[in-house]
Amino acid sequence: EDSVFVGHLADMSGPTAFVGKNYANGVRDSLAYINAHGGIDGTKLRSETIDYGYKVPQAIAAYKKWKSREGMVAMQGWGTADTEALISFVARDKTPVFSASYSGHLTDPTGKNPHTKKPAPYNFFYGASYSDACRGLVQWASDDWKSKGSKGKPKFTHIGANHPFPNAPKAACAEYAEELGFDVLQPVVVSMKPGDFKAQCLSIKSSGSNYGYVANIGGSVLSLIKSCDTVGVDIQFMSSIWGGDANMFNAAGSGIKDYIFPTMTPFWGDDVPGMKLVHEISKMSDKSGEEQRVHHYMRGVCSTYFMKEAMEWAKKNGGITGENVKKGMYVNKNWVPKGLEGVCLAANWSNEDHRGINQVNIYKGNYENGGVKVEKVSQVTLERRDDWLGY
Amino acid sequence: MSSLSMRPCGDFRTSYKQDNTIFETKTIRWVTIFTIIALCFAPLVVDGYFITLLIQISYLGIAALGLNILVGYTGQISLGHGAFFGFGAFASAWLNTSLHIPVFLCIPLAGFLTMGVGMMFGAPAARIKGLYLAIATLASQFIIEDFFARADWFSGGASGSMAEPVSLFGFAFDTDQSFYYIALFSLVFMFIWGCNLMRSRDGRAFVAVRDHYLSAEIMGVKLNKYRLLSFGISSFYAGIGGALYAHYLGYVSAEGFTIMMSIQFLAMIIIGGLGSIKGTLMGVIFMVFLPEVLESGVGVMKMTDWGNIPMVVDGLAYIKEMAIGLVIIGFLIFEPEGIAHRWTQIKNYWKFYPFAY
Amino acid sequence: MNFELLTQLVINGLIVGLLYGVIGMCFVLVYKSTQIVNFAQGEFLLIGAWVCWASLIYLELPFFLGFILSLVFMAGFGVLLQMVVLRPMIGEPIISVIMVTIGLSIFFQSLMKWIFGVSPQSYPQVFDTQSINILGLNVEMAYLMSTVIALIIMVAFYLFFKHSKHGLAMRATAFDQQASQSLGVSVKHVFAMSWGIAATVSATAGIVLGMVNGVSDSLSIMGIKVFPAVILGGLDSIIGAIVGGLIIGVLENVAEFFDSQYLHIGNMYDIAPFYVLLIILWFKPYGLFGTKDIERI
Amino acid sequence: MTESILKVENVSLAFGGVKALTDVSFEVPRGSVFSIIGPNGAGKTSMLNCISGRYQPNSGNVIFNDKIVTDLRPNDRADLGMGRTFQNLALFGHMSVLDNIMVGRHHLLKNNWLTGPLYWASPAQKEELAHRRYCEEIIDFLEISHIRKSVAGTLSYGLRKRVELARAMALKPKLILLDEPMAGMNLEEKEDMARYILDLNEEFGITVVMIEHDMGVVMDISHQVMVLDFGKKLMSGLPEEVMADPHVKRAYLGIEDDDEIEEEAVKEAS
Amino acid sequence: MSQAAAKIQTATPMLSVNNIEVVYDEVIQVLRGVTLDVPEGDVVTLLGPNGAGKSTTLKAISGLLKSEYGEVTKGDITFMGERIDKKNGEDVVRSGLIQVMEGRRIIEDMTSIENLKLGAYTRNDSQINQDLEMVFNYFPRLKERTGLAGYLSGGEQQMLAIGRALMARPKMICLDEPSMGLSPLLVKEVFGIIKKINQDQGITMLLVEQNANYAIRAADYGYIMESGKIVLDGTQEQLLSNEDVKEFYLGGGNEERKSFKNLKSYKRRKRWL
Ligand SMILES: Nc1ncnc2c1ncn2[C@@H]1O[C@H](COP(=O)(O)OP(=O)(O)OP(=O)(O)O)[C@@H](O)[C@H]1O
Ligand SMILES: Nc1ncnc2c1ncn2[C@@H]1O[C@H](COP(=O)(O)OP(=O)(O)OP(=O)(O)O)[C@@H](O)[C@H]1O
Ligand SMILES: [Mg+2]
Ligand SMILES: [Mg+2]
Repeated sequence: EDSVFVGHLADMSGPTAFVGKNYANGVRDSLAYINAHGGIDGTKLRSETIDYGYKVPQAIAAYKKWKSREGMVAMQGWGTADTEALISFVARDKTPVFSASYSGHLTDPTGKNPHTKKPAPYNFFYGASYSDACRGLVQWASDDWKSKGSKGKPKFTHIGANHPFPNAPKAACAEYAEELGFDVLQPVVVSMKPGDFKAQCLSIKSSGSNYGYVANIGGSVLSLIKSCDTVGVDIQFMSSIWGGDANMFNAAGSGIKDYIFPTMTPFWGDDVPGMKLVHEISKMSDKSGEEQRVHHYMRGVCSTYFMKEAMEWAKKNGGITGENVKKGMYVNKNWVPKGLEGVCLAANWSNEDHRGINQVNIYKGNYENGGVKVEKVSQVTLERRDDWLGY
Repeated sequence: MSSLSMRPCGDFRTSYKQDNTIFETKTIRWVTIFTIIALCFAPLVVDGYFITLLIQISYLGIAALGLNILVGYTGQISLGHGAFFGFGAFASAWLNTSLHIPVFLCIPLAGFLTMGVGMMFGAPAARIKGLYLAIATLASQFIIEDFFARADWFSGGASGSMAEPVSLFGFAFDTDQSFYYIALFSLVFMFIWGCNLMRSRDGRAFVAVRDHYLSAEIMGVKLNKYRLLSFGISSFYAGIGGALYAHYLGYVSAEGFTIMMSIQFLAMIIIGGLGSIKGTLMGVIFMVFLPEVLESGVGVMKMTDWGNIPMVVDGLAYIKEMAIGLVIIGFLIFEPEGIAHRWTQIKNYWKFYPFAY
Repeated sequence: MNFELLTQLVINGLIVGLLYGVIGMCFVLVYKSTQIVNFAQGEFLLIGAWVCWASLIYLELPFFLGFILSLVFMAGFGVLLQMVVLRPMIGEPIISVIMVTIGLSIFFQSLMKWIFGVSPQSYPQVFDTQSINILGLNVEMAYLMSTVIALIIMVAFYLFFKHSKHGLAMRATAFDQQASQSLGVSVKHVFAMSWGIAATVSATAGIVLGMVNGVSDSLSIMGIKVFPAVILGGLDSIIGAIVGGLIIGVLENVAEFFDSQYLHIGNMYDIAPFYVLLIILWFKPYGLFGTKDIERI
Repeated sequence: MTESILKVENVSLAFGGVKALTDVSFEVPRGSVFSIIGPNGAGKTSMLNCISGRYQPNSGNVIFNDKIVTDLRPNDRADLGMGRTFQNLALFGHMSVLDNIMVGRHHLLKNNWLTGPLYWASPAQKEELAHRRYCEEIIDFLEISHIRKSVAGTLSYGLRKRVELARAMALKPKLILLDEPMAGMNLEEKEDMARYILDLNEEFGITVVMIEHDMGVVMDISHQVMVLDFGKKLMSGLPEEVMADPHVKRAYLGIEDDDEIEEEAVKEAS
Repeated sequence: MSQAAAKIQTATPMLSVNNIEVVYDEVIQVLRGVTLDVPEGDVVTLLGPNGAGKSTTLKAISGLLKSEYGEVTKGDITFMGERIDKKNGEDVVRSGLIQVMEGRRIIEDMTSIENLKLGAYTRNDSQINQDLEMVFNYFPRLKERTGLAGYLSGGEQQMLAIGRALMARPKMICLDEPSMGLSPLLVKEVFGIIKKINQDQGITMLLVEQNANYAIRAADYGYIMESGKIVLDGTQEQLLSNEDVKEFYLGGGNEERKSFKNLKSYKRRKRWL
């Protein structure tokens, strides 16, 4: 094979563009970089990035186009809506999809867990699932509560819109929080769109909640932080993987006080071996090399590189086809793509369990004289509990 | 709004039956039939991508026709069509998974369920008119959307619900190519249904209500019944379209049926032509192909020098979106009455050719 | 019952509601003079907020200068927009014109993203004290500023519609463009004027919101959020828009109160206004203050 | 069965402060042409609206064919056989003339939104065509066959009035209410219209209630005339009697002197 | 004022319509070469059957065709020496020509006074209130009806429409069927007022009418139009004495007035075309 095709669905203009753009750049630059450096052992990666603006029909059309016109072997996807919509198509077409939707049920390739509606054998993602990340945060919160020496049961609140993405970890996380001895309060619904959330903040305040899981992204989170700051809510915010990054911190400014957020990669400036490669990759779209990428970019890179190595295995073992790439994902254990040591966490996929990553790094952001300082506060490794598979 | 009735010379009608046909002329009739037959062979000729687009046109077209019956023919603007479309999708999936009704029955049943819901939310139409009604339907959009996210038993809540493929006599229509026939059949059926509706009693009553509801009532048309019925029929169409969508994807998620979708449906019928059945189809085709065409445009642009200017490369996504906005605006500025109207004018022009009038 | 919380929520509702009222007024203005439901209203807010933000950050103007500059810019923008896009639509079916505003909204939404990016941004600090305490509730200074501005705008609107011939002309144009034209009313000028005013006033609201919540592309959702307010008051009533705004503002907050304290349904804050809207419309089909259509035959 | 097809008993109607009708009673004999005249704003149209159900009188009753119809919706009155035309044209502007007339058949047709769309597979087609045939007869009768397929909104004023009449006739009414059927017509067209009205009265046996300002027409074709003024019934009687009444002459016709009547009447006629 | 009215007609007429053709919707031709002149200070009437194109002619003159997808495709129109066929409706009004449209077209959701004030939209002087009084002088009953104009009766609306046009202080008014729907008394009144306005203020009038009897008597000159063409024209005396006009427009002709009752014939009457 001279070349194979990889489709890339991105949201750079739609409602999730705020983070979608960073992640998409990571994927796009990686694809370009791989090609510029010999491809998959000589096989070039043809690719096309389509900005589907978070519209499902457009995502499907793009998928079909790639499938029928380009003979796509694997796809880098994006959001919850399109990933879910494509599950059965990709399973039927045997096309592995590496999405940025980390919904728990995508980790169940065989449909073992009773919560899983439909097995997702061809879905992969790099990162802890939303549920797992939230579990990690709760675990941290539990330790935090104890270490502060506070008395009584800590109270936990899920804060987010009533939509698939923010709701994804809601039940799972609440269950675990209860297990850890939290008093789980009624979730507070705030819209995905920014607005004045003082009302919700006031009721959070009056409920006396201690830990709030912020499930939304972008402007909505910003509004929430500002509104709660105004009315003086004393709560420990903990965000989802998409809810804390440099862009958000810059916009929120002084509102950021002990803001907890998870990551699955280091930051741009961190001194880890693999960061050199990431900087090189970044130059694919930023020749000056000056741009500081946020950590979503790194996840895009990791997602692409895991795919790359699976393809390399596939090439050696019968050719780069969807099926072989999927098999390639199961070969390595404690797998870190070459050159990205310290950037991508060690991953383990198996054909029964698609929870590639079960580790969450927990950081804290604080506004200090004109900028936000982040520091690592903890690292949580989650058990691979059977009842958590796909949930 | 041509006041002339124009038919080619030599086309004399000798009975009312001939004069009452759906198609203006024999030629048009044969062209239509031929097109449908040709479409039946499409999967043999064109690739999967194209088939997807045709399927998209089918389910969106059915729903859009419903909206046109409501907006174009009855004159009641609805901003909640996307939600009804979604309701049809969930309803069909729900009927199938929880009541185990075969899918091919679920689709029409979902239509009727949606019809019921549509009439429930259309009930204010008996009292509210015009833009007030439009905003009331906006309220139904949000309320139904909220319901999707909340009603776990019905929609699967946040995790969505699965929809089985259509199967008939043991044959599962689970590939694009086979589902295409279901979609095409539904489209043709629903459009013929629509054409016939508009040339029979209740269809005329809709238009009468739109054009002059006061005098319509005095002519014996039950005003409230028809205002409500048109909501019902429009939701019925939306429900069918939604159900097809669900069984095509195999999965329904609460996220897709937003106000943007409702607006997109409106755009389709306005661009195609309000109160025109063939216009509806044209509008849908237009709106489905527009992003695809622009996407290829972006592809072409990347290959030129322009594709290297960072400002442009970064902005391609936005430029594409902007182009969609611009095309809609430009289209309406130059063709405010929709494609169907321009079509008629072109036809008339050729009939009189070479005489200008 | 937690009365303290309830009071705070009601005050908050009134303050936010006033802002809804101001945005609603712009709607009403455009509707009253052109019969157009402006779906690009939210984008007006967005553009205003971004332009002001840019003038503060890039031009480093003092706030009030930047503010005035943005308003002037928006007035020109409104007029220009009207000239280029909406003027050719004069006399076309209303629904096509409404669709054009939807097209505009798509266009400007993307344009703003292109120019200003998709990350939310904050305004530099404008007031020394960001918020002050009213009856136990912290309220942002920006909201108080908007209250004052809103009141001024309202009075101005009232006088304008009641007493100037342009006000008359706007109403006449809305009713029957051809007839107004036959009386020498320049439909174009009327349209330009109303769009200019609407854009300016919306920008004010956008800037206030930007100061409070930060600017981001989804600010434009406000354009849709005020629909219930406008309809509740009656599409063609300025007073109605204000009252409707206040009602919706309070309603959201009270809904949140009952939701969080008793019902635990979630999302009532966003949805309750729509339920109430349906109920009120059932009893008052033209909103609280809207004028009835004339049904003579 | 009584002699009168329509009885109006003590009808009063007020809009806010404006008293459009005050205690008006009259009877319309079956098979007659009954004219209502009166100055502008006298409440003539309001009277027709009360009869056809557009307005609900504040008090009083409307009895049609011995049935009290005061509380019925307009469409129910149409079912009972009441048709009307309007002062300010109220055609369905975007429909063809033929469809406009077919709407008049609405209450007589049986097909609905389920059977109608099945068209060939249901009795709908047969029914539609049968009624179409009836409409064609009306079209022939009113001589509008050349515009059968035109869009009603683009027709000239006079033709639209004629289409309105056709639409009202399609209802197969026993009583037809005409609101200024000859306004805006020239002599020739008025003559045509007068002929149609007489024909539908005499040949189809439809009772006609007509508002008209053209005294020539009123004098010539009506059997009875009622005069309304400021919402009150001034008088009613034979056309000649009414025309001779000094009050009518002054308040309505604007004639001061007895001698002028003849002369003026001639002039008004055109 | 009356001096102005008495001014002798100038060589060039105030309004001249020169061989215009009008097409609706790019395909429907309605006017096929219409030419007519209106001298300053005169009342000119335009008669013709329904659908002849009278209203279309007036709309072409006052620039209102565009909003109905109509267009003057040929010929020109000059008003006081200025081409106006390409002008917008509002500019035509500003140059002093105003139309009272067919069907009154008052703004129903404004009060009568507001409607009248709207008529004065193009003016900037301070005499508006004075002119309101003038209108109320002509139409006393308008003064009593202070509610929304939509609830006025047909006749009242017609008066309001004429009064509204007067408020613009035009040099010329085009009236489209002003007597439609008016009671005999009012028809008389309205024509009286038209004549009076013409004489008092010297306002030139172009009068489209169905009521030929009154119209010709009120006019100095008349045109008759059929199927988009002018088929006959003449002075008041000429028209009044023309046999065809007498028979088809005035009724009567030489014989007695026909009664409407006895019209049983289906004969197609003579046309000029
Ligand atoms: N819906 C309404 N609301 C308020 N006032 C009304 C309404 N309908 C009619 N009127 C008033 O009632 C009075 C009678 O009106 P109507 O239309 O019946 O008069 P008419 O006799 O038909 O006059 P015309 O000959 O001018 O048509 C008028 O003063 C009118 O303003
Ligand atoms: N907007 C339009 N679109 C298409 N055709 C039109 C339009 N307006 C008028 N017409 C056609 O133009 C012709 C002349 O219409 P016009 O209204 O000028 O007649 P008119 O002489 O004023 O008649 P009437 O005495 O009935 O008012 C008619 O045949 C009519 O059908
Ligand atoms: Mg009347
Ligand atoms: Mg006319």
